Amino acid sequence: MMLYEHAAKEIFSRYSIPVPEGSLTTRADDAGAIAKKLGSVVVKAQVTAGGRGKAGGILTAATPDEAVRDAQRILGMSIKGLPVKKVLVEEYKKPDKEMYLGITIDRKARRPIIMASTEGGVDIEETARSTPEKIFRVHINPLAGLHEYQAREVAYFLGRESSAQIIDVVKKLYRVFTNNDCTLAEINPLAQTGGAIIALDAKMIIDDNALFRQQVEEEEEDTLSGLAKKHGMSYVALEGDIGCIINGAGLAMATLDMIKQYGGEPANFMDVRAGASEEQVKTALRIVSSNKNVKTILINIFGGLTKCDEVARAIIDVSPEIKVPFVVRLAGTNEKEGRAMLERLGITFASSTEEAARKVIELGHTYR
Amino acid sequence: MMLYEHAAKEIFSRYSIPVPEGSLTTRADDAGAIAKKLGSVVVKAQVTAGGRGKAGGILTAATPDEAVRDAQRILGMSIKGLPVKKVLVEEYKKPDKEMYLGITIDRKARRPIIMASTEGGVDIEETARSTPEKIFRVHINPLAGLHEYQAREVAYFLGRESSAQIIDVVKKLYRVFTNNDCTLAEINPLAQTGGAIIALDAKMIIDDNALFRQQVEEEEEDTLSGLAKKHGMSYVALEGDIGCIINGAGLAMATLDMIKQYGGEPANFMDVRAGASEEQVKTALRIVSSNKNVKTILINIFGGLTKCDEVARAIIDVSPEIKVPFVVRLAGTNEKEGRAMLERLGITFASSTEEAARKVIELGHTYR
Amino acid sequence: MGILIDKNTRVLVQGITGREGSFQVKQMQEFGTNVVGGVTPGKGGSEVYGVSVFDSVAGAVDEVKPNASVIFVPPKFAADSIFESIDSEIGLIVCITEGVPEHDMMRVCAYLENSNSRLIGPNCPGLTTPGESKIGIMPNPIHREGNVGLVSRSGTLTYEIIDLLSKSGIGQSTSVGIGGDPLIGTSFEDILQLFEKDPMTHAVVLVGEIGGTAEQDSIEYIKQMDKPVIAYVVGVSAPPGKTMGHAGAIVSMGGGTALEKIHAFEKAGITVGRSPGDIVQKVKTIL
Amino acid sequence: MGILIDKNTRVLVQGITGREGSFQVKQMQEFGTNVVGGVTPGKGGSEVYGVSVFDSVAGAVDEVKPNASVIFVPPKFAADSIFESIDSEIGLIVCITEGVPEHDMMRVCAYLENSNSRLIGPNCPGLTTPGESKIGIMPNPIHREGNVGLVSRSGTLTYEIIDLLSKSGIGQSTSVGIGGDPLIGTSFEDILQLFEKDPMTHAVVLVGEIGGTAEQDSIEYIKQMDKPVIAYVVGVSAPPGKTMGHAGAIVSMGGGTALEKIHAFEKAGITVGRSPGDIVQKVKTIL
Repeated sequence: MMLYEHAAKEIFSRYSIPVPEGSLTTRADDAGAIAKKLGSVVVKAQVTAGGRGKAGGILTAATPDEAVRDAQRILGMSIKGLPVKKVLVEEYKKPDKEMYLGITIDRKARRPIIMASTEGGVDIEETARSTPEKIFRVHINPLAGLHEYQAREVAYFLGRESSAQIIDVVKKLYRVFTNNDCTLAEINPLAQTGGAIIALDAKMIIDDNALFRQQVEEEEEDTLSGLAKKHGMSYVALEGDIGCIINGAGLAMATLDMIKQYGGEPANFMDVRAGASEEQVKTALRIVSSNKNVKTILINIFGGLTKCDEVARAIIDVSPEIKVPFVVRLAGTNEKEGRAMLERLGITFASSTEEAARKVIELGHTYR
Repeated sequence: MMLYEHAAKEIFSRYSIPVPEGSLTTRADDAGAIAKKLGSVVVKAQVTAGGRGKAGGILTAATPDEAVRDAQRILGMSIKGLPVKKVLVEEYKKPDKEMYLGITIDRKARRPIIMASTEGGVDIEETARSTPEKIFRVHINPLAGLHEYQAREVAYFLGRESSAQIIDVVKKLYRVFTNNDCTLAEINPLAQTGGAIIALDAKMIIDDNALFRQQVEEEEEDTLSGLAKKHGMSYVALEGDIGCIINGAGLAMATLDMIKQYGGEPANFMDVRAGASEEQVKTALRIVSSNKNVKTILINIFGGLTKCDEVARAIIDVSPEIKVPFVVRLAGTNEKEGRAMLERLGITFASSTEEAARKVIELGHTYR
Repeated sequence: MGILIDKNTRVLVQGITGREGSFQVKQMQEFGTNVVGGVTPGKGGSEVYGVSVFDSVAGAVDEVKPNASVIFVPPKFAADSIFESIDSEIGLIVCITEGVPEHDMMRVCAYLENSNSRLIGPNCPGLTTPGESKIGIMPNPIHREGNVGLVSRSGTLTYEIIDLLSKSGIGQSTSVGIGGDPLIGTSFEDILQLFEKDPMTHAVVLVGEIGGTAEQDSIEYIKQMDKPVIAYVVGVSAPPGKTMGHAGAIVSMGGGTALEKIHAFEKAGITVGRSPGDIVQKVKTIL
Repeated sequence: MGILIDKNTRVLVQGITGREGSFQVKQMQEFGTNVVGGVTPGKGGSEVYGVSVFDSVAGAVDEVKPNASVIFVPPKFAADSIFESIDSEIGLIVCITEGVPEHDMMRVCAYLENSNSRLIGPNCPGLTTPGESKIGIMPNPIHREGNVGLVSRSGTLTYEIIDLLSKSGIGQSTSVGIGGDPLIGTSFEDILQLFEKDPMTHAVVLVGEIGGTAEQDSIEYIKQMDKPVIAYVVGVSAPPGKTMGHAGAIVSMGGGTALEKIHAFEKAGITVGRSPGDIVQKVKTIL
């Protein structure tokens, strides 16, 4: 889960990482009042998407009036499909030097990695591609934690002038990273302004699997994905017309790949997970069929923990609500019972994933 | 450095380890006022020595008057040579069950060890000798820290009834141990009283080498040992009449052993450390000679970092103050210069530790 | 034969009294697995399908001497259960649990480096050596004894491929699900090394997914292998930036697309199957 | 020959610009030690007695390729300096610093277990192979080439014994001070194993002290050795409960008296010397 900039900066403050003074607001008028207090300000759209600057979501204002105008312009705009509901109005700090400092998980090394660059304020992936020598990397042993000498190496790489302050920020950012179960804790740019070091931006992504032990407010997503997640399933919207319900991520991806291979277009990815219950399958059917583009539905279950008779019951229960035809593939636990139950409904059966993919496409042609 | 019980209990409280309510005082009258508030109380002598109970330093009082009388009795007594200046007056808790819980450093395994016993309130060393099966031991990996399952194992060993509370105490005590650089953090007894778990006593020893990063008040010892420590040296009082000044702990012990082998009795152990300066040697001479039992002095220096000429200068400087005769052994760095400087004083020289030990004993006989 | 487990493997079930744990004990017993004990703190002394339950792994080790353990505890307790088994020097630890925090797994992985244990998973279906033993949750009936080794990041997709192989008369030496998380205990390469040394295994099927570079990381080793490897990578149709069910299955800016992986395999001269059916055909050709 | 160090050992000095560090660089150079670089953060680019100073161990490793390091930094920075050398895979790390907190050392020791480094110390005088190299602070003139290995928990007492041996015409293969702290990186047994394998070493002198059981822990190994070992333990006159200078030198209720140790050696048939002079006599008899 990605935090909003303002939420990440609040956490930074709690760890005494210096950030600009500022306030959050949903109303453009407030931006003026805040600017009156702070002088020159930056008005920043609060959305969890990159590229806000390029999208016009970050504007500077020299006067309170300008701040109001900027806030008006930004509030209500959409950045990468996300509506901007809040702006952060912050004291403007002119950076003498912009650096990059980030901590993430190196999945291959299976440990945290600190990355630092003298080129801040730009996309780190871009720096990595074009001028890799400008990035300093250091791996951390997750049991031993960050060693003082490592913080020092990072700081010396960024420049000796402010090394004591940077060492301090590196150590604090590492604590932010570990204490908050971050998969990313990033300061870009980390600015030097008149001898002081300050985090002009803040990005934190918290491991969804660790939210149970983190005090962060999860915003409920008002989307089909959000609904699926709430029920312990995983839904990703796609462009096509074949609704898909599969248990298991790998099997789901394989099924979608095969639909494409045979010339079809999946309307979604839907993994009901290995242990899907009758209730979950019902919900999944409702979610998938609520997409108006869906013309046919493919249900592909390889029962292990999931029992095929429970899946059949779910289909029997929900099918009266659903206007599009089905192809069902049931294998594994209680396969026979499930098939027997569904045969009465006149549903098309398939005995393998490939057959199911072929049949659902044919079915689409038939009904067109 | 061993903390007083009340100081250790303050730290326990900060980590929310339950301790009895109580107050510290230097005046017997206060004990009455405290008892008025708390009801039945225990009055406990605050000294950093074991065996307070046996020495009469722990008394219970049912009424405020009794508390005053107890406090009067305890204040001013001496326990193992330590004067009692303060008493802790605590709410009396009747234990249904007394257990032992301690964390220390297993030097051989080079990691922390938790020890627990269902036999609390008694000497753990005694339990270890007589009924070792009553002690549960678990080693902690200092990098990974205490695992939840380990805290659970300790708690289950102590009894399942209060396991959730004990798990909690084990985890907190481990944090006390690590965060405070303890070489020992001990609760004896850890009591179960009416369903609650409470630390009736608290013992913490803090690593002297880590005091630079711990917020504990060091009491200055008003002894020759304390004075030596303040000057970066190590002094231990012994029973004999030969004052000893040696650089290096091993050489010092060897010297003392040899004095004994040849029939002498050392008055002290004094290690001026490998890099002793002129000033330190002067201080050492004054400390050693201030002991009235001292009849002769042996100075044994093997110079490495320590320079023999600096040692000689210190001796020349201080010798007019000292009324007893010397044997000096100087070897290593600037040995010749040092010897030459001292020859004028008519001091007895030795060329090895063994010769020095022999000569200082002879010297004692001569001057008797 | 096969790898990692056989008839003599003595399995301990951590989280044995839970709904999933107890169900799977029965399944494993029916398969022929030697389940020697289980652990649920506070439930020591009880029994699940005739299997003794202990309060701790150490307690179980004293009494029933397991040499493998399988973990069914909830995600927040999973790392601790792994640590407990590592400290008891259980040689093979299989963590079925999905949703273990990544920071927990980083600590576990670092701890494993200095241990005598191997961890399979987490978020995996476990492993099966047909005719010998099964640890985990793969459905019992799909397996068949034979010479093909299978290693996969998936669960149900693995079942489908095993099922197709078996129905086509192709048995398996061992099938291993290494798990769909970004941080796992045992890599493709680790398992491939074992298959390479296993006389029972004549060919290996490797099933990968989008996300990370686990598949590419195995290529250098595959090139040195004497035994043929057939690779399959799912997620060609996955859009970038979206997690496809498995926490590790995400195409990020840094790469990790199925096509990248497929091209990397093909460039290295490794056969790539296009579908479960295609894999079966290719395995038939090779054997 | 000798153990651990020789003419080819390339020594890095951590804390080289400090008073003690710089003094000892000169001493080591005069002994013949190949000091290839030093580290003091913030002083990179300067020189000490012709030796280049770097900001970090990694920086020094890139430029001057040390394979040993010696640490002279203050106690609060010692553990970090050790970690830095371990992470740079320096094979031999000698920590002279006295007063390192025990909790730091517990972490260091656990970290060492999964590393390619050996730590000697802390709170030790280092080690010397006469005619080859010296790392640490032992005085230069006392050593003499020869066949006796020496391992000791002490500093100046070690010098005295080396000096007596040399003056009696008995040279040393290598003399190692393992340190007087309760928690140290290398044990008596570790060093004895090296001496046992070293063709140059014909006999070993072991110098112990009160406190702990480090001496007793080496006995089982000594009994298996082909080479004769002469033990010496100081502190017979030490009262219980008092720390005798070295942090590790304390007779506690749990034991650790000199007599216990001496009796344990004698019971195992190991020769025990009663004084430095007696050791020299006993070595003479043996050689």
